[in-house]
Amino acid sequence: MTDLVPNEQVKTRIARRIAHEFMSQRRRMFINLGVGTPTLVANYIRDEIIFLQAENGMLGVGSRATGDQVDPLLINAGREPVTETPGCCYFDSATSFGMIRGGHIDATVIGAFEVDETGNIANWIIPNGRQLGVGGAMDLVAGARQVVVAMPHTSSNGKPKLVRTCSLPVTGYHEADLVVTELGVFRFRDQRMVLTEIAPEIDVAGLKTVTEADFEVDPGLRPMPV
Amino acid sequence: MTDLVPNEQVKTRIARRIAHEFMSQRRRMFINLGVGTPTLVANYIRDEIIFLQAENGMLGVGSRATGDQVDPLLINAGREPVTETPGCCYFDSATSFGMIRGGHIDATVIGAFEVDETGNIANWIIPNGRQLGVGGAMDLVAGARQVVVAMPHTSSNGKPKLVRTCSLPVTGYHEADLVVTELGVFRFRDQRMVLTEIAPEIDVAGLKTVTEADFEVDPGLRPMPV
Amino acid sequence: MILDEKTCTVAEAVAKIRSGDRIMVGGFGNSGYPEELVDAVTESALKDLTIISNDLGSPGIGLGRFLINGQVKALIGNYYNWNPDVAAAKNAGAIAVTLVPQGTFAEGIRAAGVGIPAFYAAAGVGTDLAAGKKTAQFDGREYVLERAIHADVALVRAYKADRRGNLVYYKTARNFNPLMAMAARLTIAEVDEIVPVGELDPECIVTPHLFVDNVVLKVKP
Amino acid sequence: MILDEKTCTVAEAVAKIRSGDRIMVGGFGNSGYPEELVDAVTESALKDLTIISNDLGSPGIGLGRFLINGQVKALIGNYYNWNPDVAAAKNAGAIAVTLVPQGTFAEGIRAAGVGIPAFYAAAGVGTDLAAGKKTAQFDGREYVLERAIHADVALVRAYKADRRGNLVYYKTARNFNPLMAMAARLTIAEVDEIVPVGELDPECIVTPHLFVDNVVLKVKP
Repeated sequence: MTDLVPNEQVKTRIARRIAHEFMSQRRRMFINLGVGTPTLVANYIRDEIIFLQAENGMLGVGSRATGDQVDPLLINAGREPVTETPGCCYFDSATSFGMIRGGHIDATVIGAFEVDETGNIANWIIPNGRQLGVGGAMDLVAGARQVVVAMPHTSSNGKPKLVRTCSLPVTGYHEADLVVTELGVFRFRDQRMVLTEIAPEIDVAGLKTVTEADFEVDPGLRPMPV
Repeated sequence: MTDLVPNEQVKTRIARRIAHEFMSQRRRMFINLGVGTPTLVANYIRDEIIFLQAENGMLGVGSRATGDQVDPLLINAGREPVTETPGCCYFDSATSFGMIRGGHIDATVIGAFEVDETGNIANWIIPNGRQLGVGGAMDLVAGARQVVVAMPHTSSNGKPKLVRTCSLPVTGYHEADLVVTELGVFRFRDQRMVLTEIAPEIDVAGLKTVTEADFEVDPGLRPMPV
Repeated sequence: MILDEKTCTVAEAVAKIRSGDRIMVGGFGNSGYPEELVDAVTESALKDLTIISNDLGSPGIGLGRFLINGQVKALIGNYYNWNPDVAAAKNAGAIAVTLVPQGTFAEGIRAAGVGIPAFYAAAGVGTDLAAGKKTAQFDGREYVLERAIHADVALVRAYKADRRGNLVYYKTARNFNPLMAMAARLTIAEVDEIVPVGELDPECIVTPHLFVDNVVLKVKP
Repeated sequence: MILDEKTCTVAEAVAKIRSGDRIMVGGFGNSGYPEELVDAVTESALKDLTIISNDLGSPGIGLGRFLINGQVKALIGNYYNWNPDVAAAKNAGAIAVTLVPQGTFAEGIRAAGVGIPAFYAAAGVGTDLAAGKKTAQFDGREYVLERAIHADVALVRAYKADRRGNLVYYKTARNFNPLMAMAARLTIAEVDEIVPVGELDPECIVTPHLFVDNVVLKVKP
């Protein structure tokens, strides 16, 4: 990661910005949150018409369970214990992915290893690594109406994660709609990446030095709320 | 129909024989009964491990409802009011046909216009008639493990219903396993029709005069219980 | 906080339907269909409708009124023997009728709801109803390629809804209703009772609220 | 009258499994899987198993024990990141692993249960996981042809069963269990409680008894 934003602020800034994205739409939304930073988005949603779906079979996922609330048979897709909300319901995994595949989920928030300038996403595998799993990533990027990528702007060793062309195996082609990093907000329009908000710690020229992907700058470029 | 068996006995004889067929297997069975004579089979089943499925979404269909029992929202696939049995359950039509298509229904009992000597069944349409419907017939003959045809031996104007080749549009090819008429019981073995039981009112030569289909006679031919 | 209100009147709900729409209607025979929504459509000026339903009720009864009113352009379903008006209208060239085996019909509606564009089924292989459809062999058996059945509007009948739109059904009035609720752009549920959020058992909700756009309360007996 | 008895001991149930079988196991992570049935399999001499499950628990925990015991020939599932033993065993050539996107995995299991041999889905189009699979266009979008996922045995975890085998589940321990119950030749359900027939609400039964062959009562805490 870059040194511009303190480590402990990167995730919360990204999560807060994404929560704002949803709340500002002022409409009923059904959202699936991936493991990691995406899960943090739930902490910043203050809206009773935004409903969280967990692909392991629950609509109306509440906050993370703690202490006496913990029920080992009530978990989210990241295996974390969660709570119920009023009006929640349970269903099997085929119905759950039916919601996703059938276009009933308004947005998914996912992490990524790489996003390239045409909106391709690589987030499921690093070949020959110790990990071997796709989970619901391919179903989610193909099925959710809006695909939001939450990721630090650069990898832990400083390499850009917004790249020209994904070098890792792709999860879905041209599926990214919005990428939020600690340094900016990028929207995909007709498979072109457009910077619409920029963090106070950096300017466009500086952002280009930590971004491999070519991106356009929106004429209405605004400061990113931090 | 032939004059050999009194009209009012034809249906009950067929239904009773089919009920016996199931009960004699002495095992748990799940059975779907079509409209008309097939429905009567239920009246003769005395076995607590034979369960009736209605394709409109019920397992454990009870007897026909009468008087105060009638609930217009509790019907079988023939639109008749029915009752519940203990342990019954409800489900949607996709799950219901999932049971049928997935091979979980042991037998279906259906009526037919024609069955031919290779086991083809025609029971869904008489072209250019006043009727236009297939219902679950094609799903049932393709999906049920055993397809039992319950029909009078000849049509109301005396024409054989067991024919060389179906003249009407076919519901399913080589799907008939058992045909029970008031005059006999026929089983299909390797797409050949074999008479295994014969009614007391007739002999094999007589039966051939009212049967267009070629059939073999089982060496162990037995009298049909009436 | 924005209020979430899905309940509306029958008139408000039906006002969202357009002439020419593909409308799914739940029910089996004259049982388990959304009676007041159907009443309202039959009393409206809507026309050129494609009605997607198991059957079309009886002559002049239930869904049969759509046909008598001349509101039907096409039917997609599986069993019209209970309403001979359908064969008559088709034979006269007044309407188009597409018959689909009942199980394939149910699965096709579910497929639309869950984003499956097409699937293979054994029902009808080699018959008139498979004419023109692609086939393929799997494990030595032949199957027909069947398409998802989508709609603009689904009119469904449920038993209870909570104010958010979660639905439960009643006995065999469940039938196609939960499937159709998933398969249309706009889903309107007619219910016998509306209860507060949280009152329905989360384990027993059949249609989660994300599939439901509007809920109307049945008021006629 | 013939008595209908589906309840049996864990040992009796597991005795029906053969080495070389394809076994589906419900659950998600280390939650909602049939613990005592899995324990019994890990304590058995069964080997060359193909395990069909969402994941494989954690190293040496839950389903992870199958692998440590050397009972696994192949895995079909979607997420093994929680158990790095899987990647290690695969990279060493000790086991075969087939990854399927989770939604396609769930739908493929359901498809097996409902007699659909194959269906089209958009997940994974153009990716490594679609390599070698047929594709087709529907309404201008490309889809992958996916096959049903069958098994010899399904080991499922439910909350309550009635003596006939109707099942209900508990919260997110439902997951793949109801799907797997439909998809195997032999379905064995492990439950927390067995109740008399008629005690479960007919509207709330998730798995009808015709899908269930045996029921075992979970006795360990």
